[in-house]
Amino acid sequence: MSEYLPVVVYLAVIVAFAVVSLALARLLSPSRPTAAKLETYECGSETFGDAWVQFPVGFYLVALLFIVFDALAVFLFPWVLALRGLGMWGIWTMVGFLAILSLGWIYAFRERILEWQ
Amino acid sequence: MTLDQARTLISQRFATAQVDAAVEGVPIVVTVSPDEWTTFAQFAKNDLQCRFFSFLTAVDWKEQGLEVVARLDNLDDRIGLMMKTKLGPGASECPSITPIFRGANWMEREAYDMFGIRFDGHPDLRRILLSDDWVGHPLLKSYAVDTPHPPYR
Amino acid sequence: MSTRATHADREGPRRTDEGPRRTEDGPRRIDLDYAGSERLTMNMGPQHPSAHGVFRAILTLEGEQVVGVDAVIGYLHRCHEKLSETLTYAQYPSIASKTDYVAAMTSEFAYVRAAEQIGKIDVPKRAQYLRVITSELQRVASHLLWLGTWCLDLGGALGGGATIFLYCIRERELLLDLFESLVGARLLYGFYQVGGVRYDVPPGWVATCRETVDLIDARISEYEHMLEDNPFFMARVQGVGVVSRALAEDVGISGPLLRGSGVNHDLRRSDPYSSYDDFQFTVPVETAGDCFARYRVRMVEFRESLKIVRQALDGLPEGPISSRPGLKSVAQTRIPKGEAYVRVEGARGEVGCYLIADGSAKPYRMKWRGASFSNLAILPHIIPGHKVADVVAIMGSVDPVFGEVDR
Amino acid sequence: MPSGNGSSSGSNLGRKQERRSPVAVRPPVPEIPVPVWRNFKDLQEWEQLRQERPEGDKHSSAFVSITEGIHNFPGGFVVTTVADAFLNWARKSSVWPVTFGLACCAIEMMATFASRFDVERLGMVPWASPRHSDLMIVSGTVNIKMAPMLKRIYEQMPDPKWAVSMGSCANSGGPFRHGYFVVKGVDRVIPVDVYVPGCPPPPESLLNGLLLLQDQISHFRRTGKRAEPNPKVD
Repeated sequence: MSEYLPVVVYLAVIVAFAVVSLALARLLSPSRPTAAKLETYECGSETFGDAWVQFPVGFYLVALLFIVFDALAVFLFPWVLALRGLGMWGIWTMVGFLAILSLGWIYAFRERILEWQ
Repeated sequence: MTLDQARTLISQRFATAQVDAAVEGVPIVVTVSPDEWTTFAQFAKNDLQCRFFSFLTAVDWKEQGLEVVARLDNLDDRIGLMMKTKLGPGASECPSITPIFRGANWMEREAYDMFGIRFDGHPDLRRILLSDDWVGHPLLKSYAVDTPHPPYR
Repeated sequence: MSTRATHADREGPRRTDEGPRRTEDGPRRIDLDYAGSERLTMNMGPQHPSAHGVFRAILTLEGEQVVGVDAVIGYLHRCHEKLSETLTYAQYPSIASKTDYVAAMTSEFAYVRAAEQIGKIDVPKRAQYLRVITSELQRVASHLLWLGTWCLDLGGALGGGATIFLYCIRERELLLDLFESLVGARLLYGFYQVGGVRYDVPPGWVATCRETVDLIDARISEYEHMLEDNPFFMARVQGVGVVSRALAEDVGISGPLLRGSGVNHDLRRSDPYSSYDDFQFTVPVETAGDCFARYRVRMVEFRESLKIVRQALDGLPEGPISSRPGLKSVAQTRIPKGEAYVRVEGARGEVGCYLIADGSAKPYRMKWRGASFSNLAILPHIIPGHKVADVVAIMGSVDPVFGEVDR
Repeated sequence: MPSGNGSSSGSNLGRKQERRSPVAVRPPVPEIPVPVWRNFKDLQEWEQLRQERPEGDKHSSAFVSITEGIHNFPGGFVVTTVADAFLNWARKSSVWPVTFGLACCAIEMMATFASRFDVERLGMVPWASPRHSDLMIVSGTVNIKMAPMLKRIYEQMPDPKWAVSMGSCANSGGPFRHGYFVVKGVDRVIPVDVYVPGCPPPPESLLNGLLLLQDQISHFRRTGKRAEPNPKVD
């Protein structure tokens, strides 16, 4: 149980740092919410038009693709650290995992999602 | 196309236009009447090959009224042509040459902004330099230099 | 009531390619096209890192694609033409340098030459050579600032762009030191006056000028390798913002933009003034008309200007520097009645001054033909169809200076 | 028509520009009216038009109440002055200017931001957005179309914020002072802390202005009053 103590201390320091700095900022900084300050900043002129518009679907597809390969990267890190213990078996499982994910990538490439129409 | 060929071509086609060289540094200066303004611009672009649109502006001659000046260039044969037209005292209407030269769009908006000349035929005539709700046309001779404008004066 | 100069409540006739705007009364007009995306009206306003000054472009966007541009200028209108009617021929040149404040020498050059042309005032040979040297050095300094801010826009201050910016400003400081030792000012000079120039070359200036010129010549090739071997720069620059030759002449753009679109027109060659015909230099012309062509034209112009400076320094004649020595004689210059339109090849193109003199000590009317005003007028014609990131690249390659645009 | 304004004495502050009736033939146009050169007659006019800094924009009310309590405690002034000094030192050494260039002075400001006259050694990171910056260097001429924009950008900067007016155009309209479209000094739009003279001010004098601003920040006392006169300058 005790070897988890450094992790707990580390988490506590992180949380403490965040809380203290935010609290200090809120305590010290003068707050004068004038109307102009709360307006959205648009290079100096006041805003017109509406920001909540229907965006083209391209943005959404790219975001999906990113999530898939981000999850892949998350699995790679622990795998690399433990590779020495796993031996060849570990390598083959990761190759299988990468093969499955590259299917998704090939589909995205054929659908020309990344080339912006 | 040499200079005097251009001059003869102009005097043939536009009898009423006076061709002189009153402006230093400009080989051909033509004064036409306002209603010949667009036809002369079209003629200069097609026949004289003066395709380069240099600038368009106006001059306030106080009693004689406003005068619109435009300058075109034939870059290959190095012909500089300046077109002038007097709008007559009190008049501030002038045909627009934006359909012929796209560069005249902003220049005519600036002439409207500074002199109040309404170019009919211009696609989008509004103030370009001053703020949209500005009163008066500053480059007229009757406009004092530091006319106060609340609230910042 | 503060004057609200806003685009939204502008009443005038609406342009067709305008996007939806919130009108309080009627229902909101939404243009839905095939891609199912709605148009967003975005404001690349006066305070923008890549605005090169105070320029406001109201972009109508479809996702990343720009569909419409409405350029709003006038945020730096300083009443140049009205003030010129109240300032004498000796006072105005130092204000004239504030029109194109990045290439201040060539701005004064145009005004001073216009006055000399009407008054038939001759300029001694040495003054003509000094004018050539200073305006060519000014062209190099202005191109250096263009290259620096353009790469800053392309790469971003924290991205890769800042390296070229810091290099270019370092070279520019060497040139500004030259100007400071010659005129005393770094950016805006009162160096030109009707009849010649105001200061003579201090001792040792010619030697340091040669060293600086050689140093910059070596550095330019260093930048070229740094940029043209960089695939990102080439990808962002080639094929972007193409200007056809017909559109170029029709809108009246000039200088590196015109030569980038294939028109071989350089005022120093086609209408030589101030003894430019004594020097040998080549006029670079590219035909592609895109941002890369304009970049190539300016990079060649770097070397041509340095070549001209070297030739001018070799042939610098002795003699007086002004046909009206002393400030008193300049202050009383009275130009007889007459008109003149004079063009000078500035760093950004044809800087013209249409002067009408009425015999008094002040001009009757002075029209400033700023090169950047027409160069900027090409943006609404070439930007639609590009991505927002390309808008920044095109703005940088057009290199507008807003003192000259808004006058 | 402005009647006979050539002869009117310069005393009346504003001549009203009546709207011309659309008469076909305009009456003979008078000689161009002689511009009335009018400088500040006296300090009152400048004070009257100058924008003042709002009170209490340096510290939050909570902080002031806490330090007020400690200050009244006998011997507590040691704590408050140390806290003030520390706070001022922290704010002084990381004042971030917003890159907001208007005209020629912006080119000199760029030269100051570049590597030869480096402002980063003063802790100033030139930042593009007003939301992350503390200092606005107004470098260039403010005209009547730009003034509302400039005021909005200044308003959108978080407190505490400072403003440096760089160049004679921003100080008082400069060479374009008698133009019809130019605001005669940016202190009519936003409260200014340091004025840097020059046209354009060379980077050395801008750096001097920024150092003066840092002195002003470091001499700021908790009580919110204007900093005492700076021995180096006044």
